Amino acid sequence: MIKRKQLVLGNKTLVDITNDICEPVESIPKKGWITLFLGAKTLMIFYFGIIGYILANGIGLLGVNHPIAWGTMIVTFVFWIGIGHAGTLISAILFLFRQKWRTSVARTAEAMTVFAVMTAGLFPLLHTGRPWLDFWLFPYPNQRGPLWVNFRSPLLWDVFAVSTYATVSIVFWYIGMVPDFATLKDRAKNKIRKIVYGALSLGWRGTARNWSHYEMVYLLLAGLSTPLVLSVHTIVSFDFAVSNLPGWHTTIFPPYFVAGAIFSGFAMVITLMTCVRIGFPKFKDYITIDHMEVMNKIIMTTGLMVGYAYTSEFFIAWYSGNVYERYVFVNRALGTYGWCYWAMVSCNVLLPQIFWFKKARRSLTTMFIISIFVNIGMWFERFVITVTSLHHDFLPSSWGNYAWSFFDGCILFGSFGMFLTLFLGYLRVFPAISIAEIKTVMHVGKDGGHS
Amino acid sequence: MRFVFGVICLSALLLSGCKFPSLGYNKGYAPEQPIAFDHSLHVAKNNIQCQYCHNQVERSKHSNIPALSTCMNCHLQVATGKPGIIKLREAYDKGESIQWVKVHMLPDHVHFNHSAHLTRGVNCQECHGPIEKMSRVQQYSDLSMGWCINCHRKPENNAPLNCTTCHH
Amino acid sequence: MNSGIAGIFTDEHKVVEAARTVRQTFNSVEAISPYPLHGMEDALQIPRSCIPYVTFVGGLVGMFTGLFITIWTSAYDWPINVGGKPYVSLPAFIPIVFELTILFGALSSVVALAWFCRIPKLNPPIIDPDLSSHKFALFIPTSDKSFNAEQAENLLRQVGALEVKKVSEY
Amino acid sequence: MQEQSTESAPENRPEKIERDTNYWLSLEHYAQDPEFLKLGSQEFASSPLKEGEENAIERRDFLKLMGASIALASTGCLRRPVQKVVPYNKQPEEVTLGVPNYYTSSYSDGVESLGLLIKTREGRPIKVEGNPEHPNNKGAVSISAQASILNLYDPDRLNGPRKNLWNEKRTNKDTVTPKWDAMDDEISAQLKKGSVVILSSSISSPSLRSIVSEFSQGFAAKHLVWDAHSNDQLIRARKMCFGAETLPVYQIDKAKLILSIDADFLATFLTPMAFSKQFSKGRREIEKMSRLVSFDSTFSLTGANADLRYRIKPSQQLDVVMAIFSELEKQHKVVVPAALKNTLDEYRNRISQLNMDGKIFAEIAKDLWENRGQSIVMAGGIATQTEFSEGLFCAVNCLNSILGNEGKTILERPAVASSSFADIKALITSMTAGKVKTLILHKVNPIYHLPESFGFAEALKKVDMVVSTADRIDETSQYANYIIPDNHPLEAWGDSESLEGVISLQQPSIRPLYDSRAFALSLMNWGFIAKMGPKRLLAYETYYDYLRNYWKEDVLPKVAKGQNFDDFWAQALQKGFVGSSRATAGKNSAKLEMLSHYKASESVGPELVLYPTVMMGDGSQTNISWLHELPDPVTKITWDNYASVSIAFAKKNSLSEGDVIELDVNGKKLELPTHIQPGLHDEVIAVAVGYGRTKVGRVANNVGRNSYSLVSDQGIFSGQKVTIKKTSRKEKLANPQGNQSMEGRQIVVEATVAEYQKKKSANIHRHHTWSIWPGQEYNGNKWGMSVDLNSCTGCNACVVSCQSENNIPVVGKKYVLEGREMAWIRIDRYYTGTPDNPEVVFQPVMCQQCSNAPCETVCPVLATVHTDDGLNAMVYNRCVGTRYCSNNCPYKVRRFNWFAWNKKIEAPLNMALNPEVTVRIRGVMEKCTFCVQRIKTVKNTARLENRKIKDGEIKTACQVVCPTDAIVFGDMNDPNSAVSALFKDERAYALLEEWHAAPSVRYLSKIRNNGEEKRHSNSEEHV
Repeated sequence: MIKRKQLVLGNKTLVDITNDICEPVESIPKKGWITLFLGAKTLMIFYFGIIGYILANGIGLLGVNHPIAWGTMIVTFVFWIGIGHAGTLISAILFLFRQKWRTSVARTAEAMTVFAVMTAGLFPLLHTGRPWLDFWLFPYPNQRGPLWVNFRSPLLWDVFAVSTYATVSIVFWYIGMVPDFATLKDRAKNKIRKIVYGALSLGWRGTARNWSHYEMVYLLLAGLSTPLVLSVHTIVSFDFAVSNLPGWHTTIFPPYFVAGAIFSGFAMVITLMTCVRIGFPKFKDYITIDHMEVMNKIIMTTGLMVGYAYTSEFFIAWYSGNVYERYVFVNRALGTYGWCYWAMVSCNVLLPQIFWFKKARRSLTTMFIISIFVNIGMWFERFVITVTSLHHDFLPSSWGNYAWSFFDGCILFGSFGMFLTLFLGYLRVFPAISIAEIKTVMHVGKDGGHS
Repeated sequence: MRFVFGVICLSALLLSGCKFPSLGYNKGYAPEQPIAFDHSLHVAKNNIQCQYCHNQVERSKHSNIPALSTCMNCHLQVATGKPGIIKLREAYDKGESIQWVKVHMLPDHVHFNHSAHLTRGVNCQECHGPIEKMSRVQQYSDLSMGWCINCHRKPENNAPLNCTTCHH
Repeated sequence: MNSGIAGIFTDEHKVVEAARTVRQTFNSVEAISPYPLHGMEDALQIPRSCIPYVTFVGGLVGMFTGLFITIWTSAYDWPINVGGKPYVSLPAFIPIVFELTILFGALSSVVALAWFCRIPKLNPPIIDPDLSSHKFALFIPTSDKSFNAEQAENLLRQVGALEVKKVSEY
Repeated sequence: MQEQSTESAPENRPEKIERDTNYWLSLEHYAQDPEFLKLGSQEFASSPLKEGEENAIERRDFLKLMGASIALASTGCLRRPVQKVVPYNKQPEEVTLGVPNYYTSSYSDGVESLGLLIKTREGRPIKVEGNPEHPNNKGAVSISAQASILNLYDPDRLNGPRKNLWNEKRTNKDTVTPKWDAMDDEISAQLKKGSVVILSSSISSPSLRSIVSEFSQGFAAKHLVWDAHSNDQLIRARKMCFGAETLPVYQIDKAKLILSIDADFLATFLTPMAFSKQFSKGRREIEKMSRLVSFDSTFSLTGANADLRYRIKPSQQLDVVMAIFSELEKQHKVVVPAALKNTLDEYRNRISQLNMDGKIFAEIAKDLWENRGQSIVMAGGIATQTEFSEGLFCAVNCLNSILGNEGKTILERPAVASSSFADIKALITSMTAGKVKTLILHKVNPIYHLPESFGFAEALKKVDMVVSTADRIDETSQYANYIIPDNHPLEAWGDSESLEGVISLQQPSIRPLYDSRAFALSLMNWGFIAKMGPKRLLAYETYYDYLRNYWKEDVLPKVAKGQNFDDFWAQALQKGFVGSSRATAGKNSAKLEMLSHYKASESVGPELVLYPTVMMGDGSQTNISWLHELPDPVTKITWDNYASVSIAFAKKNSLSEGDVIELDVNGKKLELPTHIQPGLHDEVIAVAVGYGRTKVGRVANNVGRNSYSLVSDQGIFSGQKVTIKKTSRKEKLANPQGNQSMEGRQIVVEATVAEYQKKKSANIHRHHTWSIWPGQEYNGNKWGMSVDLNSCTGCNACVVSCQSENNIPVVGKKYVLEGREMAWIRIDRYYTGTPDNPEVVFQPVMCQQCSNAPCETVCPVLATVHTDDGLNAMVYNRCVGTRYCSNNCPYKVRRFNWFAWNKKIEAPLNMALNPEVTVRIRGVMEKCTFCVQRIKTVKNTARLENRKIKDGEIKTACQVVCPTDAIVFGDMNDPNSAVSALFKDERAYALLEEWHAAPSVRYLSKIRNNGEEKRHSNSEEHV
């Protein structure tokens, strides 16, 4: 039998764990965090300013046009939604597979999910021509007949999928945090903290019967989240796959999108975790190099999966014998936006291959750089799918190029402002590692401990 | 328990949208007009046909507000001393018009056609209510889309339910 | 509301053993721990949670809600010709039905959790603030059929409780 | 449908004019009163007349709204803003609110005269359509006539007369509004001093011609007619050949072979609308279709429609005709005089330099000879105004003469030759010498149209009094002492005589919007005040009275002798025209000897070609946004003019698209962006005229460059030597069409006549389509449209008509560049064949109203769904703007309101909006719905009359103006309808049929009568 690696280093006691994890929440932030937070917050305020300006003047400020009616907003939406998937994967799917190492990264990964979905969720709402009427997408009784909605539209599926996903992710995340809030409440020295965390903990006490129900619900939510997370990116991929546009109309999209989502999500987890490890050195005992290595293996594997998808698309395009389909793929690689395609291939397929080497898998610097590139590559993947398919479609007369504008850049980078603000805030407000859960695995891999 | 109650309240609120469609509409709007024209006097008492004044309603999508010259057909002789009629006459002589306050207002994207409804045998009263008895005109129906649709979708009316029937 | 006697422990293994012993005398003994303890359910003979049934029913309700709103609105309440497709385009409704199944299932489980755990609760009694960090407790309520304060206290000490407290409220 | 008033409508009828009062200012009539117009617009508020406008009324309304909301707050009710309903004071009899009135009228640009129907709503013209009964245009209507409606509502028009307050040097620009009386007195006093010159463009109105000549008689004034694009050389050549000053009247439908040498008769030459109609008629029956051969030095619309197109440079125009002559001689068809034989020998050497297969001339000559008496050879337009033009026109006349076309396919009508450049030069000389005391300018803009070297501006300052009738302060009228704006043709009475001799009435359809006055009335008034001129000029108080009298005395005897005048007048008003074509067969007497003077000469190096575009014409009516946003039919570029060069030329000079180059034409320089145009001669630089106006209005000021500045002092437009210098700058050209080739896809199907004869559905690859859905059924009507690609000439008239009918916004160059143009119908132009000398196909693409509409399935909010008559409805007010429909539309015909274009419509342009079509706000998708408002109108009319809709009764906006009747609309479910028959035609195919969106539009394949057996294979089509 292979000897298990220790999941928690440094011979921690229960008290140590509680103290270590509560420290960021209970201590006063240091310079580094404050600088980052202010930077992110400024970017977020700028982002909202830009959104306000676009709302006031029209979506035409972005580069969207005829024939490319979807651009940065949808690309970035798919990007963020994809990132969200890693969190659910870690917290739900790995939970079902009894992967104990998930414990120390699950909370933060889930937080990433929630924030990524929040960031992403804004885009489909804002990208419409008249965002103030977005509520028409919900089937609610009305005075128009009533006039309902078109349940055949993938966008409506999106509404249901993304809102369900957001709801379930938040609930799942929150349920996981309830016992920790109780811990924080009990440790709280000042009244306000006591009240706030008391309210958040919902009066959780941790009796054996409660734990019994709790574990059951956690398992159920994990079980429900697993098909949900797969369905969400499947449905997002339906936005494209169900249409009749060459380059979109592909049956491979659901698994391709899900693999890509996990790929990009794990890259983002690596990015964030390397930073968390630097910012909170005590977390190094919980989020060990071993954790990172496992995730890098997943990145490499899913990278190969998207690579397979890219190849398969080309093969099918050729094999279909359809002129439009063939043209789109030739154009994808060699056309105006060929550079995006090759940026995507090198970032997503070629670069992660370095993780075949153990040294690279365990080098924080390498993995940080690779993870950044993977995220760039995955943004380009969505750009390639959305824009290059649209820009040269059926009738050559209506071909066109994306009309890049200043606002496209603002929207893309601004969304990071929003995400990072939320994430940095989270690190200081919520326990970044599940206190209750980590205690159940603290002995894993230790001599004399049981697994 | 409270949760269940909350759900019931919320759905009741939403369903009330169907039940009371006049919410947010102008039903019952009866603005004061520059001249207190009395439909009950002209129609109910004096038995003037609607189309005598609204003479284009059978040909046009609009039901026209009569020109001053139409009023003056009678009021050159009738009730010349009443203050409203004096005001009317002054305007007529000066070549000015009376600025009536519009009661029934549809948004610009709705194209309603009076003549099409009249030829199908829809009475004025079906939409305008007992207008012949109104001293001051008020909006009888709420004129919501649901109100239109519910009449159009009755099978006996055999009316089109296309979006383009009203929106183009 | 419900007072009783609590014994505080610091060792995970001891408390589970203790619980097993105490359960033999006191049927309604309750354990409080900062994290779910392996074997505690067995020790206290807690029956398997019934929440999965709630989830199943919730999921079914969600599924039928989904089927109802899609089919009824598209084909019965106001049938509209959309892209030449039939009024009941069942394959296209599957995603909606699926999502609603998951949503209702998940939310009903959480509601059930709240229901069975009696949360949210204002001002829950605190026997020891460290119970949410590194201590464990066994609690014998006065309402237990065979409650006897002295016996309970002795038993708790016997099984290794570091401290035994009278708790006025539970 | 068409309601023609027999007697003029009271609102249109000019009131009695009292000469001594300030009539125009005192008239407070409702239709003219702007206050009323505003109020009126509120009642019929199916237009955004109110939106965003900040006028006093709205502020008042706002206060009332405030009051109302306070009052209503207690009842807890939400209120929309209070609106007012303002009825007429006296009901005008023929105005039914909400029902359009149609008035017959006419439009003329000097040469072409079109019979029109003006559609008015509540007294304001909203659309210009062709009069289907008019013998010339038969319902076809040109782009400029359609767009003239925006000229009427142009916010940059002068709102009254202006007087310039000159300083000594006439350099300041302060103007005041003078009193009419004082101004008229001053002008007539000045006129009495003599030395009066009237400079006008060609006047097609017989009554105005008569007034001008009577006025000239009275004041001993000289009348100079000068057009920027004149046909004077054509007329002179006919005089030289046939002895009379005439213009040719081509009978294109009677010709089997048309040979055009730079005569763009489908777009700008003489009467393009009538020609297009005839051209399509001659090609409808494919077995007997005519052949069009074009020698093109620009890529003209005619060249694009030619079965055989050859690229030449302007100096070779004469060579081409001579080459045909020599071939005819070689084939012993004609015997030429000895002198000519020598000349022809000279030309024979030149043929080799044409870079063409010599055989083509043999074939053309053979073809011409076989079709003698039923062919036409023509040349004309400014592209033929070279130093060789006289020879060219004479040679063409001789060729037609020996082929026996004169008198058969070519008739003639007397014409008055307009002034040449020499006459203008003489005028300028006498102006400079102070010999002109008063200059009256009518519809001319010499400072714009003449190169600076003519010195017109300087000469103008030497004239004591300059009076202009321009409707704005333009390049020339800024130097006028008085600007007395003429009425817009839609505001005024008038008449016009077409080239063929049909006289049409021009009936006003709205009162003058501003304090303007008809040019004719000005002349009459000045004559009256000065008491000079013949009796008839002084006898009438209004131009309307004069016109009626003129028609009684001059027109009636000519066309309907003996008829009662009142009946005649009523009939004329109702029909819009009187008489029929009066073109006659001329003498077929050209002498071939005369051609021997025109010796061949060498021309080496790049040459300039100036050409007019179908949108801008000579640039006189350019402050119209529709015209600027309309893509050029061939290059598809909007909002600019540019120097078109061939691919080889660009390669040689290392030019790429958009590089700014400096043209140097005998020292006259102009900087223009480069456009690389396939199919140009390698030594040609083609530049459109009509751009680069500097003082015309906010739309057109400084759009493009004024290429009239390159015209030589001798009035030579084309064929001048040009050198280029590349600058370092680059300018983007806004071309809404993305790709110029079909990339080998089945989009426009073409076949040759030979192929067609073998198999009617030649080259159409039909697909087997299959669906898992049974599809929806349509039991009533199901609307469909067929587009005959063999008829369509790509002239763009439908695009403008659609824009006018459907209130389609204009976005401007910046947004066209960004791909935000809004046209609901676009004409795709593809090049096929070799890049150097490609052929062109056109394809109008509008929403295909697919039965399995991909757009509908993906709309989340049901904003686009199907109606029970098979339309793909678009509900603007339901749209939230996800734009998914556009992504999923294989034809990309959906247009999105990226910004609030509707807010850019400034008063009074909003009066041109069609109240039947909702003006779209920001953030909604829009598209063609087969003019559903027209369908609805006809449906309602049919129901009112308790009958069924007749086939052909509904005409879509694109269909109604189409000069070639390429578009047919009707009920697909009716087996007897025209459209059903066309759907069954073997040439019919659906665009992207294999995608099985099941469109309701069918295209009929294009047939090329080029004598070839087979089309070149599609896979080669890469340009």
